Amino acid sequence: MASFFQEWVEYRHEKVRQWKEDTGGKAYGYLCCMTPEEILYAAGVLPAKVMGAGEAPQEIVDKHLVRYACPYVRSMLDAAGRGEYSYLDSVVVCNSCDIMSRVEYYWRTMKPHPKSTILGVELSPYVLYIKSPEKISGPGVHEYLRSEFRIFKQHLERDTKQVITDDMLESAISVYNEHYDLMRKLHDLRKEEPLKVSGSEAFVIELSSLLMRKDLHNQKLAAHLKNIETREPLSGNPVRLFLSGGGVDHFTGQIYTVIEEAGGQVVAEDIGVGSSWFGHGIDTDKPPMDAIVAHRLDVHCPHTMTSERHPRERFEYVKSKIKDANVKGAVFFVPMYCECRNLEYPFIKEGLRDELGIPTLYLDSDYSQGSLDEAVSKIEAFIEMLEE
Amino acid sequence: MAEQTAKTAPSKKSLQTAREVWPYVKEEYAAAHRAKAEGKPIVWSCAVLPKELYWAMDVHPVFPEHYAVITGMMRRGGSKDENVEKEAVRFARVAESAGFSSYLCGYARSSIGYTMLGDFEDAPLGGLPKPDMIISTSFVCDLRGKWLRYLAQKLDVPFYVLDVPERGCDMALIQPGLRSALLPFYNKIRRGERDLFVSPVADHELDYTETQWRELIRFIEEVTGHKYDQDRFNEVMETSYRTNEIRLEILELRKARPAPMGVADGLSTMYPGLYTTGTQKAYDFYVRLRDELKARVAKNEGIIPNERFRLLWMGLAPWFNMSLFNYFEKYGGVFVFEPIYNMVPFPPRTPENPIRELTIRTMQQAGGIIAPNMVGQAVSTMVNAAHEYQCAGAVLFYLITCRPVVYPTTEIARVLQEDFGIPSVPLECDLIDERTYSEAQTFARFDAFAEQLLKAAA
Amino acid sequence: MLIVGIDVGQHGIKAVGVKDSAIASQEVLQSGSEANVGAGEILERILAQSPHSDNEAVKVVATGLGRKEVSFADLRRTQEHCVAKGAHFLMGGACTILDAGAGGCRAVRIGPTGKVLEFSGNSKCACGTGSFFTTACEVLQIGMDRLDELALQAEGLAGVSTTCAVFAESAIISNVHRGFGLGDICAGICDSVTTRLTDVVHRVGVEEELFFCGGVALMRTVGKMLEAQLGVKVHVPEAPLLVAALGAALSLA
Amino acid sequence: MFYAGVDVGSRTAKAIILHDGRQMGSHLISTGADSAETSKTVLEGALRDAGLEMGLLKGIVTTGYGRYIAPFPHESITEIACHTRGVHQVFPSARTILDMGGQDCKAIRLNESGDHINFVMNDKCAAGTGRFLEVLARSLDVRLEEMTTLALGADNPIRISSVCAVFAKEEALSHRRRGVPLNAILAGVLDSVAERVFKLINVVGLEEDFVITGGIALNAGVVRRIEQRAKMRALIPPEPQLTGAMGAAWLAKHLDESKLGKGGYA
Ligand SMILES: Nc1ncnc2c1ncn2[C@@H]1O[C@H](COP(=O)(O)OP(=O)(O)O)[C@@H](O)[C@H]1O
Ligand SMILES: Nc1ncnc2c1ncn2[C@@H]1O[C@H](COP(=O)(O)OP(=O)(O)O)[C@@H](O)[C@H]1O
Ligand code: SF4
Ligand code: SF4
Ligand code: SF4
Repeated sequence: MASFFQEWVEYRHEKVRQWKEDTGGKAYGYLCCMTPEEILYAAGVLPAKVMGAGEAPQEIVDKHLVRYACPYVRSMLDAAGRGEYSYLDSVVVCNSCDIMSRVEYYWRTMKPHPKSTILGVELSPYVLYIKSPEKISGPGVHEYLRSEFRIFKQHLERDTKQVITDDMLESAISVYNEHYDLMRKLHDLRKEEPLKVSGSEAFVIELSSLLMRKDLHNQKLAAHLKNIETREPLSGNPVRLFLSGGGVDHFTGQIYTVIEEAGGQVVAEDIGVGSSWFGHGIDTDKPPMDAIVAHRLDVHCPHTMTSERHPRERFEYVKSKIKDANVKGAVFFVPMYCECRNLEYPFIKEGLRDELGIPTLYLDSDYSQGSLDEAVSKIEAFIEMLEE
Repeated sequence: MAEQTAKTAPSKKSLQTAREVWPYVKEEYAAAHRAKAEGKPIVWSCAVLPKELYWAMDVHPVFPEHYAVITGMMRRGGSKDENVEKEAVRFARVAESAGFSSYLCGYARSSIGYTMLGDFEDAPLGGLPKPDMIISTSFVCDLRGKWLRYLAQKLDVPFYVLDVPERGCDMALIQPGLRSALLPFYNKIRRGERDLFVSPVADHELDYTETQWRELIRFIEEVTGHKYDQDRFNEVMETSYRTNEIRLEILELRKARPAPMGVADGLSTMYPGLYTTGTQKAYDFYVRLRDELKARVAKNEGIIPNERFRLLWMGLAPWFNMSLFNYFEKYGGVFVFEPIYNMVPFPPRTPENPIRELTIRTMQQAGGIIAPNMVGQAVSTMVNAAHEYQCAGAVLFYLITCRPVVYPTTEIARVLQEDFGIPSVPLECDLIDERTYSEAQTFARFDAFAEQLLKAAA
Repeated sequence: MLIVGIDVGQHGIKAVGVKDSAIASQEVLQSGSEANVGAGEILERILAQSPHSDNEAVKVVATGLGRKEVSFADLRRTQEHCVAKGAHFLMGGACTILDAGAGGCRAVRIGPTGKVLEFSGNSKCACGTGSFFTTACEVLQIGMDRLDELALQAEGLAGVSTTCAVFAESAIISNVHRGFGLGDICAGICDSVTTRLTDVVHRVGVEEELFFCGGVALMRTVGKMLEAQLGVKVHVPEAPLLVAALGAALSLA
Repeated sequence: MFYAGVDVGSRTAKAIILHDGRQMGSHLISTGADSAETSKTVLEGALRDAGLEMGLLKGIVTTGYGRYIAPFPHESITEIACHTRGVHQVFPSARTILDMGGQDCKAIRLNESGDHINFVMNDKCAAGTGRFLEVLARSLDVRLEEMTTLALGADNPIRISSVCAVFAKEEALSHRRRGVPLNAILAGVLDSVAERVFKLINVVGLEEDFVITGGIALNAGVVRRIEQRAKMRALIPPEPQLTGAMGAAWLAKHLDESKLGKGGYA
């Protein structure tokens, strides 16, 4: 069963191409969890997460982007530039950080997809940029994001030549709520002791959900959850860890197995895109567009800020993920040049140490096998420290 | 290979008004300490956010960003001995030992380290008075919001961040065919005739930014108890508007050949305009500067006797070693213009709704034609500047610890070279932390670049 | 029971035998042979000199860069962990440990019970490690101890202009050529390494005392310079090379 | 008229004598501790090779690390300008140069008239420079010249993971101790240099024709691996270490002739 999810992650390009052939549908790439997947799903589109290209040698990105930029985004852009994502019908970019908001420019320059224009204006550009706000609370934010999503929906309607009605949105929302529900059950299972599902298995399940239609994933995950509940717990008693990191995809996701081989287990995480974000479903009492906007404004990623006068939201979010997961240590696996995650680390580190007595380990990742190899001995030392 | 330790020095100022900036700055810091002593509320804020509201609501603004520049030039206890570490490096080490990475912006590491050290006596210019609140913004870079949030958390003072939509890149500005067509477009930029956006700004973007400004006023009222008074605000906006008019005149005067005012003076004379916008003393300062420039242009007086090639400067400034701006003078080369910190026409005054006017100005700065970090806009700003100021080459500052302002640089180098035949050379180091600056590599590049330009000029 | 801690470092192999939580024997081996073979060799030497009866149980704990290659080890522990155990055994209270060897340097802060609280280190670049000294000694054709003596008596210091351990060779040559005294040149080399080490120590913080071990601790000048740069007392144990091996043995004692 | 170009590199010093655009004599020695002394010795060597006296030289241009302190009347010009001119002389179609010497590695883009328009230089870290190869060769006791041949036939080269030259040496030695065949290790070493150097080329962009100069051009193994990554053949000048000195000699000629005409450089 787990191999179903593993297969989708390993052969993601082929799987999405195959889905397009079988259904004749369109696949839109997306980069950030602020993307309103539900709207895409309602239009019959397959939202497929765009990721880095692992150790593939880079050929084009250096001509456009300086070396001291997020290595994860550089690898992804190089793959796009080489045409590895040309099967996507469109790409949705949000303002998830300084470099991500400029992927709109870099993708268009490195892999142009001219689309029909009227008076020089592209009807629905290949790269759709949503100017998502940096603040997620306070006056005006909800209305602003709703306008951005409304414009995004109009582009989608022009491209798929259909009107996306509230009913279509509501049925999409119910599929996604089932998905969030199942993912929450999976995460609750990881809080149990002794542990029945490893961090790496849960990560693959979650990552694969970003590549396939959610109804298919719901069906497979529901069955797999029963299988997990009835299986024997994992052997040994691993040290339970929390993982916070950026740019964690199929390649850097090896950090889960590196931790497991060193005698640890990731039981909770805060790793960017993934439904692990959504602690709760979408409110079905509100009108669908407002409900989706409200849901996205509850994402506490390292880039967003609130209008709290004494901001502690990121630390509170990390505490909520750690609650009753009985975590002994926190590993921060942060890509180089990721300002949002590095700048928040000292405050969270002090909070975890002073309020919860949880020590932290900070690892720089330059999205290469080298930085993963270097992490091994540091993680071993960290786990030995926690086992005392 | 045997590099000596980098010799760093301030730049040689050629204008009298430029030499008045350092006393102006010292007076500004003394005024901040006096305000604190008198119990006036102090706000720590950032350079890019317009300041008119602070003056109109009797709140004294102070800027960790600028203090970081001071620490980049001064050694501990004001010592002149070259082996004594610059304060910026000492503070940066403190921040780095707490887990802040060395790839972060020098401003942030220096001011975080300074704040973590707490009170100590020999801080340059008496240090910064403790803030009653900290106000940041989301435009230009992510770091600015998160760095000042950490300072607010550390000092436990109320914090507000003014969010402005992160506008995308105006692709229209860099379509190959369109570029040369755009040049005449620029010459028509006169107040009112043409707003400064190529792709139109949607109403919901303006409404959102205006709500943010109004929320900021409520925040200041809540923290200080002072009341927002539209008439006083209009007074300050009027002064800052007239000051900007003078600065636009200065930009025109600087186009003369030989260049009456170089980048060294340009970067030092930006302080009054950037940090004390809206005050009378800032207005008076620029009137003096404009008059001095007018006299120099009349006498055809340049920074160096014979100008062999004119250079454009792209990016922020290596504050720790401003003498780099005089480097090319021995080859007959002079830095004539720097787009950063320089003004464009303000939107027309609307005294009946000054907050909306401020909103449009903020949007222009954040995503309009002069936005330094929007790739399309940055490329077109440099192309336009290179033509307006007749530059034969450009020095591009690859500020290795500031990503947003540097992202467009690779594209700028390519467009200047391939489409306009203007060569450029990179300078790679930090703003204020000299540890990453390699004198040998910089001088080797500058020498080679001068040889190339002289050959072209010959 | 006899417990043997073996530290397979990049420069050499070190071992300590522990019996009833006291040091029974110790050995340093500069064998160029492969990790597993070298570890076997040093184990034999330790057994030969430690008082133990034939049927007495012998346990082996491996640490250091090559710990995973020691096939016969009963337990493998990381270097951070072992220097913490070793330092606590020798010092008793809470302190910060700086372990600088050939293959990298690391700082570890331990609490009063010896529990590891925080650690940091550099093993990506050879600057600030023993290898920097090895290169310098090859260039100046003098031994480590001679370099240390010269540096101790030097009044001034000739800065090494590069942070690269490999380019240090030509930087030192050019200092020689520019007429700096040999003492000043050696002091410059020690200063260049010490500055790197101070940054690593600052990462974990140090209060009153620094426990300095690893091969680089044999250089008294570095210890002196660390005291000046950190402003705390630096304690160098009498056998700094063996602290990790001792700690390894103690983790099973 | 006779002109001389002297290039005092970090590892080797080179000199060339030019007469009416033809190379009359040349000399190459390893750079001693005293670069002023070395520049004099190598120039005398080239003069002997050309059968000339110092007095006959109309102009001398020095370049490289030791360019300022040559003990004879000279003009000094940057390495970048000399290398570009030297390559342009031999291959006018060249648009991208990779010059890899002992202690630095330069990637230069030039235009059709032989002026450099962009360049990037790594001289901070020994990884990806000639010294990296020297350190590795010495530790595996292999001569530089035979590195390529000994690396042939390696079906699966060992990946040298550490970037640092010092740790890469230790890593190679531990592979050797574990009995890994020499050719697999050497192939891994050449791969790691080619990979790191190619990243530098990518920064300035690669445009045909592609020329490799400096000592590394003598290392066929590295050259071939760079060509594989560049998906482009590289042109190699007959004496790749001399292009700097060659460019300097041509610039000496140009300087002298332009002095007769308009004013020369400031
Ligand atoms: N007297 C000395 N004997 C041996 N090594 C010394 C001496 N003085 C300094 N050193 C340095 O110590 C290093 C070896 O220390 P060690 O702790 O054994 O390193 P590792 O544990 O990585 O093998 C060598 O690189 C050497 O430069
Ligand atoms: N015969 C050779 N075979 C392979 N590599 C060589 C050979 N000779 C020199 N090299 C390489 O070239 C480098 C020196 O190149 P060179 O251009 O002379 O240096 P520089 O110009 O910096 O003094 C050496 O470090 C070595 O790696
Ligand atoms: S890892 Fe950091 S820098 Fe990279 S895309 Fe994510 S948030 Fe942006
Ligand atoms: S220098 Fe760059 S990173 Fe630093 S505050 Fe300015 S824009 Fe932000
Ligand atoms: S700078 Fe020198 S010592 Fe540091 S990694 Fe590079 S080669 Fe190794």
